[in-house]
Amino acid sequence: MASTSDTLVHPDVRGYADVNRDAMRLLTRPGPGYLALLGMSVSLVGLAAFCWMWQLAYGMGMSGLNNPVGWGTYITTFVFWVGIGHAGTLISAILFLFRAAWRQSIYRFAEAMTVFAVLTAGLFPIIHIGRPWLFYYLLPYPNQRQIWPNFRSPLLWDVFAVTTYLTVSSVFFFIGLIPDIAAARDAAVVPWRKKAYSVLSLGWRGTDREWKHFTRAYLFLAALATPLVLSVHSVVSWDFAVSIVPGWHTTIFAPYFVAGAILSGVAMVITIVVPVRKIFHLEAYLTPMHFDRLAKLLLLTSTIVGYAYGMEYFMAWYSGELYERDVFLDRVSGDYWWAGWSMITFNGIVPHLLWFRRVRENLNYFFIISIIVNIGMWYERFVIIVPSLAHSYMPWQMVNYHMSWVEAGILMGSFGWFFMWFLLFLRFLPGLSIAEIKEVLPPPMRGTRETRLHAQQVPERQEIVEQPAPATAHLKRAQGE
Amino acid sequence: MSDGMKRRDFLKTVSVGGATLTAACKSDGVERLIPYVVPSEEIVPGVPTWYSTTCRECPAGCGMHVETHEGRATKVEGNPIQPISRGNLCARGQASVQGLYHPDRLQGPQVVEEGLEPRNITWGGAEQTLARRIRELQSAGRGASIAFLTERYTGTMDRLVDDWVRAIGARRVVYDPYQDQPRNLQFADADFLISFGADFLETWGSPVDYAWQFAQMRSPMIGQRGKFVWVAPHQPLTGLNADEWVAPRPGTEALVAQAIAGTVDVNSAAQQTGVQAQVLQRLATEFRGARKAVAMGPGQATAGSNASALQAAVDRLNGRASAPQGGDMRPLIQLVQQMRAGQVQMLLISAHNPVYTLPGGLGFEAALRRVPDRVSFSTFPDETAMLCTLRLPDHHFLEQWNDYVPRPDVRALVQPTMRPVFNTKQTGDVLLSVARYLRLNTVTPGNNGATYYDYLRNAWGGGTGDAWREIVKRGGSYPAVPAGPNTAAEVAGAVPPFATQPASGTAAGTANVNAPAVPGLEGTQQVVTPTSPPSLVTALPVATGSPVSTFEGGGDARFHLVVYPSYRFFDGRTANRPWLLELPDPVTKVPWTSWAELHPASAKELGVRQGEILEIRSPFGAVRVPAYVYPGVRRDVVAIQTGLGHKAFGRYTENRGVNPNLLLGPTAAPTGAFAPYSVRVSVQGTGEKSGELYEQGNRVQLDREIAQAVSLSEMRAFDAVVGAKVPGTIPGQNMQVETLRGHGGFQPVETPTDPAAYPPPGTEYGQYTEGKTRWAMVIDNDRCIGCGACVTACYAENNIPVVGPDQVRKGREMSWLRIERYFGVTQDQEEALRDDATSDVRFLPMLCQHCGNAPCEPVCPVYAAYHTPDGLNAQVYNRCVGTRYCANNCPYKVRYFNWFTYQFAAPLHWQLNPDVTVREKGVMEKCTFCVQRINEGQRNASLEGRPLNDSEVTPACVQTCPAEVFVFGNIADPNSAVARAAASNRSYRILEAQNTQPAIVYLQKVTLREPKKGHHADEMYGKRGEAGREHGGAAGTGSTGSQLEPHRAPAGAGSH
Amino acid sequence: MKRILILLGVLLLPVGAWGAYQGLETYQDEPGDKRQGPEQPIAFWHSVHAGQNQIPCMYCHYSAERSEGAGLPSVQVCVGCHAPGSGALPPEQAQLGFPQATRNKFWNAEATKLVDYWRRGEPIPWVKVHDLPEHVQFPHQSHVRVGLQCSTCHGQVQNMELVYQASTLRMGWCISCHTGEMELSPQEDATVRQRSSYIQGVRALAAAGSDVRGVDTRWPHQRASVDCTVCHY
Amino acid sequence: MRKPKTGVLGVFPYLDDTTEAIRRCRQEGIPVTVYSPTPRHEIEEALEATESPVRIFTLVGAFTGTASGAALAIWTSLDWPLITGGKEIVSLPAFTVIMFELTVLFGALATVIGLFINARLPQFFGEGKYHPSFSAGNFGVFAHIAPEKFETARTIMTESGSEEVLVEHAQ
Repeated sequence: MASTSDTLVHPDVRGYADVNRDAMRLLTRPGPGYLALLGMSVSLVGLAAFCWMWQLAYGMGMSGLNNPVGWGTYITTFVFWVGIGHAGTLISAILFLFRAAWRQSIYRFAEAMTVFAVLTAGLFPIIHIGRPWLFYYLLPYPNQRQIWPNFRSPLLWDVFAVTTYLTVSSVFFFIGLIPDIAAARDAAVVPWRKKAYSVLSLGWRGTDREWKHFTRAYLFLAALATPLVLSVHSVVSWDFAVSIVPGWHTTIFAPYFVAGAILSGVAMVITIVVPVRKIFHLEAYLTPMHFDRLAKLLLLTSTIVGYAYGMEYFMAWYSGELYERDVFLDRVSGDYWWAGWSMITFNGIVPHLLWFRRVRENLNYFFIISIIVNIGMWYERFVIIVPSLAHSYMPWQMVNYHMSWVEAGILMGSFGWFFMWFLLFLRFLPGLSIAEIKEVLPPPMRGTRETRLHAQQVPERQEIVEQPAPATAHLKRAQGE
Repeated sequence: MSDGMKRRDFLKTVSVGGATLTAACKSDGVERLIPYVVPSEEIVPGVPTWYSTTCRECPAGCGMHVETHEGRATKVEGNPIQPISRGNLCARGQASVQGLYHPDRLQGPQVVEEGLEPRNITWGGAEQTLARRIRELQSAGRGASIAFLTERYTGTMDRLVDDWVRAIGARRVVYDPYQDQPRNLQFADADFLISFGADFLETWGSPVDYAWQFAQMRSPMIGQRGKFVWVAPHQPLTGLNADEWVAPRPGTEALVAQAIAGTVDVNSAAQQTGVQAQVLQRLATEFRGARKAVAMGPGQATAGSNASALQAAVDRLNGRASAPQGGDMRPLIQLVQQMRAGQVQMLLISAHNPVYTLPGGLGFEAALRRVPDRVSFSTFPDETAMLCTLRLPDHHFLEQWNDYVPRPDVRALVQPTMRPVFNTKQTGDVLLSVARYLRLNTVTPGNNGATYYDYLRNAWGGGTGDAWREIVKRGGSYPAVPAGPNTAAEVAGAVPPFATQPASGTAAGTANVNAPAVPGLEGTQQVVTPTSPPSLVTALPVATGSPVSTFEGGGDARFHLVVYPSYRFFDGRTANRPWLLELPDPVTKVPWTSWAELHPASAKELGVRQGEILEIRSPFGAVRVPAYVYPGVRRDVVAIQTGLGHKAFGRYTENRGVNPNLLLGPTAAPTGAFAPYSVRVSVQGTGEKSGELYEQGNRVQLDREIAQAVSLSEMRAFDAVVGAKVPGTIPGQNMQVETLRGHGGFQPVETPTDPAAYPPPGTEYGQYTEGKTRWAMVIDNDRCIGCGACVTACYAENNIPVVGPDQVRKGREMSWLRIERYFGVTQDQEEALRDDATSDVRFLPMLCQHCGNAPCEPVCPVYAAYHTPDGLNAQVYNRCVGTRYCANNCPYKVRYFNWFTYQFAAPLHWQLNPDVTVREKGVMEKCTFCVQRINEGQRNASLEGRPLNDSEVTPACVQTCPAEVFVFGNIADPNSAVARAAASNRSYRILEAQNTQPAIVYLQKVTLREPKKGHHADEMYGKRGEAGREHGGAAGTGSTGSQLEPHRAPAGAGSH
Repeated sequence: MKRILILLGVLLLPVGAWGAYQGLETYQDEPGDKRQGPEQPIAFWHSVHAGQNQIPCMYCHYSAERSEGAGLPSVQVCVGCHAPGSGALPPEQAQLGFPQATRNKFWNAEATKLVDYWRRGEPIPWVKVHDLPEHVQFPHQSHVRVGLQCSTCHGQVQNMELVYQASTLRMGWCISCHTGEMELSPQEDATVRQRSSYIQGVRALAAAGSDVRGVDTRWPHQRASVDCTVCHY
Repeated sequence: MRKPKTGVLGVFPYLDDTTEAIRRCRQEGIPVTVYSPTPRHEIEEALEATESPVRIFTLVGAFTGTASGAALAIWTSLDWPLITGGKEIVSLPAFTVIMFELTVLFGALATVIGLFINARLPQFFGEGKYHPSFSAGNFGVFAHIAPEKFETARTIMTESGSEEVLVEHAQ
């Protein structure tokens, strides 16, 4: 028997039906802890809604923004959430294309996280604009004024990139869910759930024709989502990079932002998956190998991000550009030095603790590091946005920005909003990808039987094959028959 | 809806007389159209009507044109044919409409009975009450116990008050701070100007006129560069504009004047004043050697008990005796004594708020309380009016008929521009009706019910309708504005720059900056032309009184107190105008509050930092005021600006700042002039931080070469090299490109640096066509005195909201145009605290640059920011969704976001310009180059079927600037004023390396000594200096002249 | 068969979108108001004044050719006809001269209201029918001077009892006239083209040999500037 | 040729039994529908499946997206040409972002449409017999066959190792 650190699924999972059993367990009656968490999330959403109403009534002045610093917490949080939304598609699409089998048991969580993160991010452009009731001016729709939006504006690229990303990742998420919803439908006992799953599964039955087109479509979606995931944060980075603000106008921004996004996204996956694994007893599916792979991803992206930080400072010095140099000096020694150093420490230094096996394999440490990286990545966006604006070209207009209670409320509410959706997802949709985990399980074979197929040699997993699980019996139990 | 009701009442009132057409009244959900009952012949609805009048916000008496829309005065501008204003106005004048519509004005006559709330009464009742009380006193034989404390009326009102007072047997006492100062100095062509604390750019004399003359005197554009020396213990705005600051030991300023005049020994003067002997010697030499030298003083900052001696010395320097300055305080001091003794039964007050402005040591307030009948004629509920038992609010000057004689040759007329906003009554009319009640036949002969207007008309000699009409149209009678080049723009093409005028008439190598370029100034009547021949100097009387002041206060009172008038609030009378409160002080850049200026070394010694509250104690009182650490003040002096600290003056001044007059004593110079500079105070830090003091901006330029300067010698040498300018090239920029090439590296793409060349190659798409208009502006930093009149004019013209002190502290002020003030040029913030920091101060008007390649435009997702075919960077408010990306991407940070829907407290909203949209929350806004004026000009031109001439359009800032810093026009036309001005060798554009192609060309400030340079200066434009030095020597343009020698550090700053 | 239908559907989608666009535009161009204007303080019928009595528009709206506002008649102008000779009398003595009391009770009552306003010295608070938002500037004089007829924008006022808004007054409507897409009568079009300062400007530029590329490519029949700041500032 | 709606369904716990049944049915010329909880290439091999045409949809969708992105950005910019920042009215570098995004968006949506058309989804009244255990662990082979030939199929199923054989008589 192989060591546990390199198994994708714990050997205790003996067959296809076990996967169903474990996945369906997530959908059963919630405990008080879950309800408390959900209640807390919903309250935070309520708080944010109140803050936003307040801001709508009185104006953007309720934020801490001022004339040189036109963007602050809202855009920081927008970029933060868009960044979080990257790990999901990375894990589900890019690792799918790379045939990284370890993605199967984790990708559904990551993908759900992506969809909800982008859903959260998408709120912020609306919250941050001065006249949200005119948001539709940004959409290219025919109107009697004969005026169209300006396609030269990076903000319009953003509108397209974020909506495209939201649409494509939702579609990708949903398409991947169809077979699993069908499984949930087949296992459901509560009538309304059964009905709902029946509709959502679109009548999926797992026929050969369905699978044939499904696998192809999924592959193409993955192939489309891959450049998209790289592009969306590039486009977000161009919001900054194509401007002329010192500290923003940098060619390194696109790759730097993508790496940062993956870093923060992976950290968020860890932040979510560690407690989920614990609470729902998914140790069999989320094995140390998964965490080992995630740790490597974190290390890689942290190194890229750290390199980007260094490069920015090098270029600021090497270019001799006065404004650039001032901004970068200001980041570490000016009024926002605490944010600057938090960013460098949290993103560029702390993750390197993962080189140590002891840290990497201790989920508590890992969880803490992931939280630190999350905070650091929020600070990274803050440091890019706020000090650069507060310390731009005109020496006369250098005014500092301080977050207001309205912004703090909306920032907290964004976490509430995100976790609300995520918690609901955990209860109502299969969090484990049932069909795809089965792909990495050995198929049930009547081992002793002579077949005309080529020999199925699975020496290492012989024992599993030899003890087939009573699939139908289990299912009947589940259906309450 | 009290608001709606008031508005409708107003409409009713004005429309009966035929003065309004449309105004929105949404109270019943529909827009209403309110027509006239009887139409006025002069008014076409929708077309503004202009009235001539005279500004009465200060004694200067600037001519004014008032724009009215449907019977509402909305904007004031200078009267271009009046010689005092020359079409310009200061910030106070611009803000006068806010006084007119001030929501806290007294709205009608009130009587206050002991222990009761003020009661509103009718005018008839008020006048009868007053007449009855006077009669009672007269019949009791105590008519002499009635006193009338008035401002210094000069015209008809002066006569009326005198007649009236004489008729009732009362007496009149005149009190008018800062009134008695010379307003007829002529120094536009002087090459040496020395001021002994006379802040003539702010309040002293005639600031608008003097600012223009000052700019002319130092304008290299018209071929002269006079030197200005400031002698005073601190530097207010005027002092900051000086080429040299001499800060003698407090109280010894007169000795400096005498030393320059040669009436005292230089060495002994040096010893007493603390100014180095060679400095005094040099000043004397420069003064005497100048072709025309003018001295000014004393100002408030130097008005101690030696003021008479100082004035005598100044007169000696000018070779001409002048009227006593500072008024005569002795009758007033006597009156206060009598009031305190209960000998005054009735005091009528039409002077400007004496309770606030008089020194605390005089005890006027307590004395006033002892007078049983106190009558105020104040328009505002100020401290004096609040203490009075009968309040008879006068019309605002924009509502009244009056006249005023600011200087002998100008007799200015004040005419109403609209119906009174409130139930006020002209004081003249009140006096006349009281006279009628009292049957004073000397005042109202025949008792025929004549109004003050008739009285005034009589005083002007009646005249036929047409003659009177002409006088009203002109706004009085006065000589013509002297001919000659008025603005830099006009002369830019006419007068060749220095280089083409090689040493004209100055064979001896004297700098031709001395060449007179403003001929015809002598055309004015009664002009003071100080010619200072030595013989005349000796003929003048010698000084009266000691040349050295004495100071009250001893013990730990180590600091001399300077209480100086405010550019914005004058003596405090304009302090309740929101525009002026929001306008930061030109020197300290502090809005909305008071401060005490403290030298950095003193601050260090006291252990206080900027913003810490100081307790300042004098023998007469104490105030708590935040410290402002500023090297422009002597170490042993603390300076506080007057104007704020009102106990009553309406909502905007509530709890704002302190009243430094409370610290002063009732000291007067031997001539009776008030001597505020005669108190020593103790200063202590309290360790408390002020939440009020907020200094806008940065004191140093961080090496960024935003506000550039060039020394006169360097400029002249460079001019000699480059020669006559071809419009369309800016040498500094070409030099930069050359420098880059010389250093290898990237080959820069050559972009045309001249806005006239807009659009640059590669950007000419769409509707842009050759030959079309390209609006542009030239800003001459050298002329800019930093006052901020343009800022207030911009507020008035463009409906810019006042956001209040809390929002200003958050960096949310909306001033489309701001004046940046830099003490230093490098990254080192300490540079602004060094003693020489104020020796090279740069003022920079910063507004939307209307860039050709505007970075704000392409980032707007909805085309709210875009470029118009005539080169404006337009902002379409109704399209804006408020992403604020444009403001982020604006390198000049001149875009302002509406964080809230700002309110204009009724009736201030009647001032709103109907031609400009009022912006709501969530919308970005910025300078439009006054596009409404461009459109109006365009419309008028096209109605006449002709193309628009660029001289027809003048943005509000350009229009009002007293120093005529701005030139606006179509730069695509090479013959336009703006194109010619832009062709100067001093021209540069800010942040040009960003290739934004701004439409605003700045002209470098010209300094007499070598200007400060940032660390990047050599890269930016050092090549020019090199070229200048090399070629300057080779071309043999000769010595740069005595004025061009590097100057020593200001003697005073280092001498204590 | 099913696939063909679906394919057809996909192909028809843009066509449908275009149709929706057109529909939306038409819908939005429809003047929302009913064919009867709002209640006014006095039942003033333009059909009587401009229609039957043929009073020219600019007799009452006197500033249309020299001001941004068209101008409203003062009460004095109204009583000039309705209470002849009242100009010489104090307002309190004004007497209604017309319409006569005997002719129509309703009209008599309405006209009496007018005289009452005059006697009280009060303006008549008319309800605004053509109410542009505050962010739009519309100068009447420029439009009148180039020869546009009042009825082009305001409709056949001489047939209206209570005036209603005949045009949408929406931006697209304004723009379509400026770009020349809106039909004008041939005479009107001719005068506009002759007098428009925009067209004159382009002609002058072209005559001076300037490059006017791009000026007339988008809207070949453009009549006036479509620059945003012409109306919004 | 239309497959009969009636038929015999074999439920198989083992993959190799399933492929056996498929092969035998196909040898008999009986068209089959195979149910599986997860896609298995063994089944595809046994069915000798052809390439899915979804890729054509993706390709066409993606190119349509590119074209629409370009058309949208260019046409709207020209519809009312406004200069911003001295840039060209048709600023292609900026528009490539729009083109790219619409390429991906349309490509993805077209792929989904292709999937739905080809896999005949959504299908709420599925044809043929189904067993809920197919989504859990079991495989199923449904032989489309007329009722009179049920026995043949039943034999194949049983012999191949079917745990349970169900028949569909309807229609």
